[in-house]
Amino acid sequence: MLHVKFFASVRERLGVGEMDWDFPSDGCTVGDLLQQLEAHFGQDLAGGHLLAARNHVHVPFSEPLRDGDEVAFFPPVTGG
Amino acid sequence: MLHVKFFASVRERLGVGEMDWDFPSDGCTVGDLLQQLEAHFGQDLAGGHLLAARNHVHVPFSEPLRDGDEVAFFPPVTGG
Amino acid sequence: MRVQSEPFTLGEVLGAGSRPQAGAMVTFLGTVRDVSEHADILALEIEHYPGMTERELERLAQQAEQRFPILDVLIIHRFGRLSPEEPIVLVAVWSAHRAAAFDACRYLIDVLKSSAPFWKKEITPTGAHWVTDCPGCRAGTQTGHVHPDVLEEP
Amino acid sequence: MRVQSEPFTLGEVLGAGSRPQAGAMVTFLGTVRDVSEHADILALEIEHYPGMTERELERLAQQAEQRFPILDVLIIHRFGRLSPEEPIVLVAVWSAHRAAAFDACRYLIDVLKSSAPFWKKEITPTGAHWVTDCPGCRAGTQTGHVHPDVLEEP
Repeated sequence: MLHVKFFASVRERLGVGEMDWDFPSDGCTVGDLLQQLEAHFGQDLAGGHLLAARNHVHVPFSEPLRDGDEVAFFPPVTGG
Repeated sequence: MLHVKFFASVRERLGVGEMDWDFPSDGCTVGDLLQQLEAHFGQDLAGGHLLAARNHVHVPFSEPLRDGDEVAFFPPVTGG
Repeated sequence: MRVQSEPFTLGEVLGAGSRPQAGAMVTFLGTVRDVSEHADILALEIEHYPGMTERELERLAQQAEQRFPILDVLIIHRFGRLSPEEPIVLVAVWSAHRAAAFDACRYLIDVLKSSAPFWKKEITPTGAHWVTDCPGCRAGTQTGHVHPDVLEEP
Repeated sequence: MRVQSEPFTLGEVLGAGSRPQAGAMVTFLGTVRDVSEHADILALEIEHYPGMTERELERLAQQAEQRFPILDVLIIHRFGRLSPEEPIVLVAVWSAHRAAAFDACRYLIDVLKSSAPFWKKEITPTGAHWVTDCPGCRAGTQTGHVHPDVLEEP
Protein backbone atom coordinates (compact mmCIF):
# COMPACT_ATOMS: atom_id res chain seq x y z
CA MET A 1 0.00 0.00 0.00
CA LEU A 2 1.14 3.55 -0.79
CA HIS A 3 -0.11 6.62 1.02
CA VAL A 4 -0.64 9.42 -1.50
CA LYS A 5 -1.09 13.11 -0.65
CA PHE A 6 -2.04 16.13 -2.74
CA PHE A 7 -1.50 19.76 -1.78
CA ALA A 8 -2.68 23.25 -2.73
CA SER A 9 -4.09 23.64 -6.27
CA VAL A 10 -3.60 19.92 -7.03
CA ARG A 11 -5.62 18.96 -3.95
CA GLU A 12 -8.35 21.44 -4.86
CA ARG A 13 -8.55 20.32 -8.48
CA LEU A 14 -8.90 16.66 -7.50
CA GLY A 15 -11.06 17.32 -4.45
CA VAL A 16 -8.84 14.82 -2.62
CA GLY A 17 -6.21 15.54 0.06
CA GLU A 18 -4.97 12.02 0.68
CA MET A 19 -5.72 8.46 -0.33
CA ASP A 20 -4.33 4.97 -0.14
CA TRP A 21 -3.26 3.28 -3.36
CA ASP A 22 -2.32 -0.36 -3.88
CA PHE A 23 1.41 -0.71 -4.35
CA PRO A 24 1.71 -1.27 -8.12
CA SER A 25 4.83 -3.46 -8.46
CA ASP A 26 8.55 -3.55 -7.76
CA GLY A 27 10.44 -1.10 -9.95
CA CYS A 28 7.49 1.28 -10.08
CA THR A 29 8.59 4.93 -10.06
CA VAL A 30 6.94 8.16 -8.93
CA GLY A 31 6.28 8.90 -12.62
CA ASP A 32 4.58 5.49 -13.12
CA LEU A 33 2.35 6.15 -10.11
CA LEU A 34 1.48 9.59 -11.49
CA GLN A 35 0.35 8.07 -14.82
CA GLN A 36 -1.89 5.61 -12.96
CA LEU A 37 -3.37 8.41 -10.85
CA GLU A 38 -4.00 10.58 -13.91
CA ALA A 39 -5.82 7.66 -15.57
CA HIS A 40 -7.80 7.10 -12.36
CA PHE A 41 -8.88 10.73 -12.02
CA GLY A 42 -9.26 11.19 -15.76
CA GLN A 43 -7.18 14.34 -15.79
CA ASP A 44 -3.73 15.78 -16.19
CA LEU A 45 -2.50 16.67 -12.71
CA ALA A 46 -0.39 19.72 -13.29
CA GLY A 47 0.49 20.68 -16.82
CA GLY A 48 4.11 19.79 -16.34
CA HIS A 49 4.59 21.83 -13.16
CA LEU A 50 4.13 19.11 -10.62
CA LEU A 51 6.67 18.36 -7.91
CA ALA A 52 6.88 15.16 -5.92
CA ALA A 53 8.14 14.06 -2.51
CA ARG A 54 8.75 10.52 -1.27
CA ASN A 55 8.71 10.07 2.51
CA HIS A 56 9.03 13.85 3.05
CA VAL A 57 11.98 14.32 0.68
CA HIS A 58 11.87 16.04 -2.72
CA VAL A 59 12.48 13.42 -5.47
CA PRO A 60 12.52 13.34 -9.27
CA PHE A 61 9.80 11.40 -11.11
CA SER A 62 12.38 8.70 -11.85
CA GLU A 63 12.58 7.82 -8.13
CA PRO A 64 11.61 4.16 -7.51
CA LEU A 65 8.97 3.46 -4.87
CA ARG A 66 8.73 0.83 -2.13
CA ASP A 67 5.65 -0.62 -0.56
CA GLY A 68 4.56 1.54 2.40
CA ASP A 69 5.94 4.80 1.02
CA GLU A 70 4.21 8.14 1.47
CA VAL A 71 4.17 9.95 -1.89
CA ALA A 72 3.05 13.57 -2.30
CA PHE A 73 2.28 15.63 -5.40
CA PHE A 74 2.11 19.40 -5.33
CA PRO A 75 2.69 22.54 -7.41
CA PRO A 76 5.88 24.62 -7.09
CA VAL A 77 6.16 25.89 -3.53
CA THR A 78 5.52 29.56 -2.73
CA GLY A 79 6.40 29.99 0.94
CA GLY A 80 8.67 32.55 2.53
CA MET B 1 38.73 81.97 15.13
CA LEU B 2 38.62 78.25 14.37
CA HIS B 3 37.18 75.70 16.76
CA VAL B 4 39.36 72.58 16.69
CA LYS B 5 38.39 69.15 18.06
CA PHE B 6 40.34 65.94 18.56
CA PHE B 7 38.88 62.48 19.09
CA ALA B 8 39.85 59.03 20.36
CA SER B 9 43.57 58.21 20.26
CA VAL B 10 44.44 61.66 18.89
CA ARG B 11 42.62 63.34 21.78
CA GLU B 12 44.35 61.05 24.30
CA ARG B 13 47.79 61.57 22.81
CA LEU B 14 47.46 65.36 22.90
CA GLY B 15 45.58 65.46 26.19
CA VAL B 16 43.24 67.97 24.53
CA GLY B 17 39.67 67.43 23.35
CA GLU B 18 38.94 70.85 21.90
CA MET B 19 40.53 74.24 21.57
CA ASP B 20 40.17 77.56 19.79
CA TRP B 21 42.80 78.59 17.28
CA ASP B 22 43.25 81.94 15.61
CA PHE B 23 42.16 81.83 11.99
CA PRO B 24 45.48 81.73 10.10
CA SER B 25 44.69 83.45 6.81
CA ASP B 26 42.49 83.27 3.74
CA GLY B 27 43.39 80.30 1.56
CA CYS B 28 44.51 78.27 4.55
CA THR B 29 43.64 74.55 4.17
CA VAL B 30 42.98 71.77 6.65
CA GLY B 31 46.49 70.49 5.88
CA ASP B 32 48.00 73.92 6.62
CA LEU B 33 46.19 74.00 9.98
CA LEU B 34 47.42 70.49 10.77
CA GLN B 35 51.05 71.56 10.18
CA GLN B 36 50.60 74.53 12.53
CA LEU B 37 49.03 72.29 15.20
CA GLU B 38 51.81 69.70 14.90
CA ALA B 39 54.36 72.49 15.36
CA HIS B 40 52.39 73.80 18.34
CA PHE B 41 52.16 70.40 20.07
CA GLY B 42 55.64 69.36 18.96
CA GLN B 43 54.45 66.04 17.62
CA ASP B 44 53.18 64.19 14.62
CA LEU B 45 49.45 63.77 15.09
CA ALA B 46 48.72 60.45 13.46
CA GLY B 47 51.42 58.80 11.42
CA GLY B 48 49.56 59.38 8.20
CA HIS B 49 46.30 57.87 9.38
CA LEU B 50 44.51 61.01 10.34
CA LEU B 51 41.08 61.95 9.03
CA ALA B 52 39.53 65.41 9.11
CA ALA B 53 36.07 66.92 9.16
CA ARG B 54 35.04 70.52 8.52
CA ASN B 55 31.71 71.60 10.00
CA HIS B 56 30.70 67.97 10.57
CA VAL B 57 31.52 66.78 7.04
CA HIS B 58 34.47 64.55 6.05
CA VAL B 59 36.94 66.57 3.98
CA PRO B 60 40.35 66.03 2.36
CA PHE B 61 43.37 67.91 3.74
CA SER B 62 43.23 70.15 0.66
CA GLU B 63 39.90 71.62 1.85
CA PRO B 64 40.12 75.41 2.34
CA LEU B 65 38.96 76.83 5.68
CA ARG B 66 36.89 79.86 6.58
CA ASP B 67 36.91 81.91 9.73
CA GLY B 68 34.49 80.40 12.28
CA ASP B 69 34.80 76.80 11.01
CA GLU B 70 34.78 73.79 13.32
CA VAL B 71 37.61 71.48 12.31
CA ALA B 72 38.08 67.98 13.74
CA PHE B 73 40.97 65.54 13.54
CA PHE B 74 40.57 61.85 14.34
CA PRO B 75 41.87 58.36 13.52
CA PRO B 76 40.01 56.04 11.11
CA VAL B 77 36.54 55.36 12.51
CA THR B 78 35.69 51.98 14.02
CA GLY B 79 31.98 52.06 14.77
CA GLY B 80 29.31 49.56 13.82
CA MET C 1 12.63 25.61 13.62
CA ARG C 2 9.01 26.40 14.34
CA VAL C 3 6.03 25.85 12.05
CA GLN C 4 2.97 27.43 13.62
CA SER C 5 -0.33 29.12 12.91
CA GLU C 6 -0.03 31.58 15.84
CA PRO C 7 1.29 35.09 15.18
CA PHE C 8 4.60 36.13 16.72
CA THR C 9 6.52 39.35 17.25
CA LEU C 10 10.22 39.97 16.94
CA GLY C 11 10.43 40.93 20.58
CA GLU C 12 8.83 37.69 21.75
CA VAL C 13 11.01 35.38 19.70
CA LEU C 14 14.32 37.24 19.71
CA GLY C 15 14.32 38.98 23.09
CA ALA C 16 17.33 41.28 23.17
CA GLY C 17 18.66 39.64 20.01
CA SER C 18 22.19 38.98 21.21
CA ARG C 19 23.70 35.55 21.94
CA PRO C 20 26.97 34.80 23.69
CA GLN C 21 29.96 34.83 21.30
CA ALA C 22 27.90 36.20 18.42
CA GLY C 23 28.92 39.71 17.42
CA ALA C 24 26.40 39.88 14.59
CA MET C 25 22.78 38.95 14.04
CA VAL C 26 20.94 39.35 10.75
CA THR C 27 17.21 38.78 10.53
CA PHE C 28 14.76 38.61 7.67
CA LEU C 29 11.07 39.13 8.41
CA GLY C 30 8.52 38.51 5.67
CA THR C 31 5.07 40.00 6.24
CA VAL C 32 1.74 39.97 4.40
CA ARG C 33 1.46 42.91 2.01
CA ASP C 34 -1.90 44.56 1.50
CA VAL C 35 -1.48 44.55 -2.27
CA SER C 36 0.00 42.12 -4.83
CA GLU C 37 0.81 42.49 -8.53
CA HIS C 38 -2.84 41.82 -9.32
CA ALA C 39 -5.15 43.07 -6.57
CA ASP C 40 -5.75 44.22 -3.04
CA ILE C 41 -5.10 41.46 -0.54
CA LEU C 42 -7.68 40.83 2.17
CA ALA C 43 -5.85 37.84 3.58
CA LEU C 44 -3.32 35.15 2.77
CA GLU C 45 -3.99 31.46 3.30
CA ILE C 46 -0.89 29.36 3.71
CA GLU C 47 -1.07 25.58 3.29
CA HIS C 48 1.84 23.37 4.23
CA TYR C 49 2.86 19.73 4.32
CA PRO C 50 3.06 18.75 8.01
CA GLY C 51 6.03 16.48 8.63
CA MET C 52 7.88 17.37 5.45
CA THR C 53 7.92 21.08 6.33
CA GLU C 54 9.78 20.56 9.60
CA ARG C 55 12.19 18.10 7.98
CA GLU C 56 12.92 20.44 5.09
CA LEU C 57 13.51 23.50 7.31
CA GLU C 58 15.82 21.44 9.51
CA ARG C 59 17.74 20.29 6.43
CA LEU C 60 18.09 23.87 5.16
CA ALA C 61 19.38 25.09 8.54
CA GLN C 62 21.98 22.31 8.64
CA GLN C 63 23.02 23.10 5.08
CA ALA C 64 23.52 26.76 6.02
CA GLU C 65 25.55 25.80 9.09
CA GLN C 66 27.85 23.66 6.94
CA ARG C 67 28.17 26.28 4.26
CA PHE C 68 28.77 29.43 6.34
CA PRO C 69 30.74 30.12 9.57
CA ILE C 70 27.67 30.81 11.68
CA LEU C 71 26.76 30.06 15.29
CA ASP C 72 23.00 29.63 15.31
CA VAL C 73 19.89 29.76 13.14
CA LEU C 74 16.22 30.33 13.94
CA ILE C 75 13.45 29.82 11.38
CA ILE C 76 9.77 30.42 12.10
CA HIS C 77 7.17 29.96 9.36
CA ARG C 78 3.43 30.32 9.80
CA PHE C 79 0.52 28.60 8.11
CA GLY C 80 -3.24 29.20 8.09
CA ARG C 81 -5.08 32.46 7.46
CA LEU C 82 -3.00 35.64 7.83
CA SER C 83 -4.03 39.29 7.59
CA PRO C 84 -2.02 42.13 5.99
CA GLU C 85 0.98 43.25 8.09
CA GLU C 86 1.06 39.93 9.96
CA PRO C 87 4.41 38.09 10.00
CA ILE C 88 4.78 35.10 7.66
CA VAL C 89 8.37 34.02 8.11
CA LEU C 90 11.36 34.93 10.24
CA VAL C 91 14.93 33.85 9.55
CA ALA C 92 17.55 34.87 12.12
CA VAL C 93 21.25 34.03 11.89
CA TRP C 94 23.94 34.64 14.52
CA SER C 95 27.65 34.71 13.71
CA ALA C 96 30.91 36.19 14.91
CA HIS C 97 31.19 38.50 11.89
CA ARG C 98 28.57 40.19 9.77
CA ALA C 99 29.40 38.85 6.31
CA ALA C 100 28.53 35.26 7.22
CA ALA C 101 25.29 36.31 8.93
CA PHE C 102 24.14 38.30 5.87
CA ASP C 103 25.14 35.56 3.43
CA ALA C 104 23.52 32.75 5.43
CA CYS C 105 20.29 34.66 6.10
CA ARG C 106 19.86 35.48 2.44
CA TYR C 107 20.73 31.94 1.42
CA LEU C 108 18.18 30.51 3.85
CA ILE C 109 15.27 32.65 2.72
CA ASP C 110 16.15 32.00 -0.94
CA VAL C 111 16.28 28.21 -0.60
CA LEU C 112 13.27 28.19 1.74
CA LYS C 113 11.22 29.92 -0.95
CA SER C 114 12.20 27.33 -3.54
CA SER C 115 12.04 24.14 -1.48
CA ALA C 116 10.00 24.37 1.75
CA PRO C 117 6.52 22.90 1.16
CA PHE C 118 4.32 25.96 1.71
CA TRP C 119 1.72 27.29 -0.71
CA LYS C 120 0.11 30.73 -0.57
CA LYS C 121 -3.39 31.62 -1.67
CA GLU C 122 -4.31 35.30 -1.99
CA ILE C 123 -7.80 36.25 -0.89
CA THR C 124 -8.85 39.36 -2.85
CA PRO C 125 -12.15 41.28 -3.18
CA THR C 126 -12.84 39.49 -6.50
CA GLY C 127 -11.80 35.97 -5.56
CA ALA C 128 -9.02 33.76 -4.33
CA HIS C 129 -6.09 32.42 -6.29
CA TRP C 130 -2.97 30.44 -5.63
CA VAL C 131 0.26 32.38 -5.86
CA THR C 132 2.40 30.91 -8.61
CA ASP C 133 6.13 31.03 -8.65
CA CYS C 134 7.21 29.28 -11.81
CA PRO C 135 9.06 30.92 -14.70
CA GLY C 136 6.61 29.48 -17.25
CA CYS C 137 3.63 31.07 -15.54
CA ARG C 138 5.40 34.33 -15.03
CA ALA C 139 6.96 34.83 -18.42
CA GLY C 140 4.36 32.96 -20.45
CA THR C 141 7.24 31.59 -22.48
CA GLN C 142 6.52 27.89 -22.18
CA THR C 143 4.48 26.51 -25.09
CA GLY C 144 1.25 24.87 -24.02
CA HIS C 145 1.87 26.03 -20.50
CA VAL C 146 -1.04 25.36 -18.14
CA HIS C 147 -0.33 26.03 -14.51
CA PRO C 148 -2.74 24.47 -11.99
CA ASP C 149 -4.10 27.82 -10.89
CA VAL C 150 -7.55 27.34 -9.39
CA LEU C 151 -9.83 30.32 -9.11
CA GLU C 152 -12.62 30.31 -6.60
CA GLU C 153 -14.88 32.67 -4.72
CA PRO C 154 -13.46 34.20 -1.53
CA MET D 1 18.40 57.84 13.55
CA ARG D 2 19.21 57.56 17.22
CA VAL D 3 22.58 58.03 18.90
CA GLN D 4 22.29 57.07 22.53
CA SER D 5 24.13 55.63 25.52
CA GLU D 6 21.10 53.69 26.82
CA PRO D 7 20.78 49.99 25.95
CA PHE D 8 17.89 48.88 23.74
CA THR D 9 16.26 45.61 22.77
CA LEU D 10 14.91 44.55 19.40
CA GLY D 11 11.44 44.18 20.85
CA GLU D 12 11.42 47.73 22.22
CA VAL D 13 12.58 49.42 19.05
CA LEU D 14 10.99 47.24 16.37
CA GLY D 15 7.77 46.11 18.02
CA ALA D 16 6.18 43.56 15.72
CA GLY D 17 8.63 44.49 12.99
CA SER D 18 6.13 44.96 10.18
CA ARG D 19 5.20 48.26 8.55
CA PRO D 20 2.33 48.96 6.15
CA GLN D 21 3.23 48.19 2.51
CA ALA D 22 6.54 46.59 3.45
CA GLY D 23 6.64 42.88 2.72
CA ALA D 24 10.23 42.52 3.87
CA MET D 25 12.35 43.74 6.76
CA VAL D 26 16.05 43.00 7.17
CA THR D 27 17.87 43.92 10.35
CA PHE D 28 21.50 43.86 11.40
CA LEU D 29 22.33 43.87 15.10
CA GLY D 30 25.94 44.30 16.18
CA THR D 31 26.72 43.28 19.76
CA VAL D 32 29.76 43.37 22.03
CA ARG D 33 31.72 40.11 21.78
CA ASP D 34 33.42 38.77 24.90
CA VAL D 35 36.63 38.10 23.01
CA SER D 36 38.57 39.89 20.26
CA GLU D 37 41.52 38.81 18.11
CA HIS D 38 43.84 39.73 20.96
CA ALA D 39 42.20 39.23 24.35
CA ASP D 40 39.14 38.76 26.50
CA ILE D 41 36.92 41.81 26.46
CA LEU D 42 35.65 43.17 29.76
CA ALA D 43 33.93 46.13 28.17
CA LEU D 44 33.90 48.35 25.14
CA GLU D 45 34.10 52.14 25.33
CA ILE D 46 32.65 53.94 22.35
CA GLU D 47 33.51 57.58 21.72
CA HIS D 48 31.67 59.60 19.12
CA TYR D 49 31.54 63.09 17.63
CA PRO D 50 28.24 64.63 18.75
CA GLY D 51 26.67 66.62 15.96
CA MET D 52 28.68 65.05 13.16
CA THR D 53 27.45 61.56 14.09
CA GLU D 54 23.78 62.40 13.66
CA ARG D 55 24.46 64.28 10.44
CA GLU D 56 26.52 61.44 9.00
CA LEU D 57 23.94 58.75 9.86
CA GLU D 58 21.20 60.89 8.31
CA ARG D 59 23.30 61.29 5.17
CA LEU D 60 23.91 57.53 4.93
CA ALA D 61 20.20 56.77 5.33
CA GLN D 62 19.31 59.24 2.57
CA GLN D 63 22.00 57.76 0.34
CA ALA D 64 20.55 54.27 0.85
CA GLU D 65 17.04 55.51 0.10
CA GLN D 66 18.23 57.01 -3.18
CA ARG D 67 20.23 53.95 -4.12
CA PHE D 68 17.77 51.16 -3.30
CA PRO D 69 13.97 50.81 -3.67
CA ILE D 70 13.29 50.80 0.07
CA LEU D 71 10.49 52.22 2.20
CA ASP D 72 12.11 53.05 5.53
CA VAL D 73 15.36 52.90 7.49
CA LEU D 74 16.12 52.86 11.20
CA ILE D 75 19.64 53.23 12.60
CA ILE D 76 20.48 53.18 16.30
CA HIS D 77 24.09 53.43 17.47
CA ARG D 78 25.23 53.54 21.08
CA PHE D 79 28.16 55.26 22.73
CA GLY D 80 29.69 55.07 26.20
CA ARG D 81 30.70 51.96 28.15
CA LEU D 82 29.14 48.69 26.94
CA SER D 83 29.40 45.17 28.39
CA PRO D 84 29.69 41.92 26.42
CA GLU D 85 26.43 40.86 24.72
CA GLU D 86 25.06 44.39 24.85
CA PRO D 87 23.81 45.86 21.56
CA ILE D 88 26.08 48.36 19.79
CA VAL D 89 24.28 49.11 16.55
CA LEU D 90 21.01 48.26 14.86
CA VAL D 91 20.23 48.83 11.20
CA ALA D 92 16.71 47.97 10.02
CA VAL D 93 15.46 48.36 6.47
CA TRP D 94 11.89 47.91 5.19
CA SER D 95 11.05 47.31 1.54
CA ALA D 96 8.42 45.71 -0.68
CA HIS D 97 10.79 42.92 -1.75
CA ARG D 98 13.60 41.19 0.04
CA ALA D 99 16.53 41.84 -2.32
CA ALA D 100 16.45 45.61 -1.78
CA ALA D 101 16.18 45.20 2.01
CA PHE D 102 19.20 42.87 2.15
CA ASP D 103 21.27 45.05 -0.19
CA ALA D 104 20.43 48.30 1.60
CA CYS D 105 20.99 46.88 5.10
CA ARG D 106 24.39 45.51 4.16
CA TYR D 107 25.31 48.72 2.37
CA LEU D 108 24.35 50.80 5.41
CA ILE D 109 26.37 48.82 7.94
CA ASP D 110 29.37 48.75 5.57
CA VAL D 111 29.39 52.51 4.96
CA LEU D 112 28.57 53.24 8.61
CA LYS D 113 31.68 51.31 9.65
CA SER D 114 33.86 53.33 7.32
CA SER D 115 32.41 56.81 7.75
CA ALA D 116 30.34 57.34 10.91
CA PRO D 117 32.50 59.06 13.58
CA PHE D 118 32.61 56.38 16.29
CA TRP D 119 35.74 54.92 17.88
CA LYS D 120 35.94 51.76 19.95
CA LYS D 121 38.29 51.09 22.82
CA GLU D 122 38.57 47.54 24.12
CA ILE D 123 38.95 47.15 27.87
CA THR D 124 40.81 43.89 28.56
CA PRO D 125 42.30 42.32 31.73
CA THR D 126 45.75 43.59 30.72
CA GLY D 127 44.84 47.07 29.56
CA ALA D 128 42.81 49.14 27.18
CA HIS D 129 43.49 49.81 23.53
CA TRP D 130 41.81 51.53 20.64
CA VAL D 131 40.44 49.23 17.98
CA THR D 132 42.14 49.95 14.70
CA ASP D 133 40.57 49.40 11.36
CA CYS D 134 43.13 50.41 8.82
CA PRO D 135 44.71 48.08 6.26
CA GLY D 136 48.21 49.27 7.17
CA CYS D 137 47.77 48.37 10.83
CA ARG D 138 46.16 45.06 10.04
CA ALA D 139 48.44 43.79 7.35
CA GLY D 140 51.59 45.53 8.51
CA THR D 141 52.34 46.19 4.86
CA GLN D 142 52.77 49.94 4.97
CA THR D 143 56.38 51.06 5.31
CA GLY D 144 57.02 53.26 8.30
CA HIS D 145 53.48 52.65 9.44
CA VAL D 146 52.69 54.08 12.88
CA HIS D 147 49.06 53.98 13.86
CA PRO D 148 48.00 56.21 16.77
CA ASP D 149 47.29 53.28 19.06
CA VAL D 150 47.47 54.39 22.66
CA LEU D 151 47.88 51.77 25.36
CA GLU D 152 46.86 52.53 28.87
CA GLU D 153 45.84 50.82 32.08
CA PRO D 154 42.20 49.75 32.32
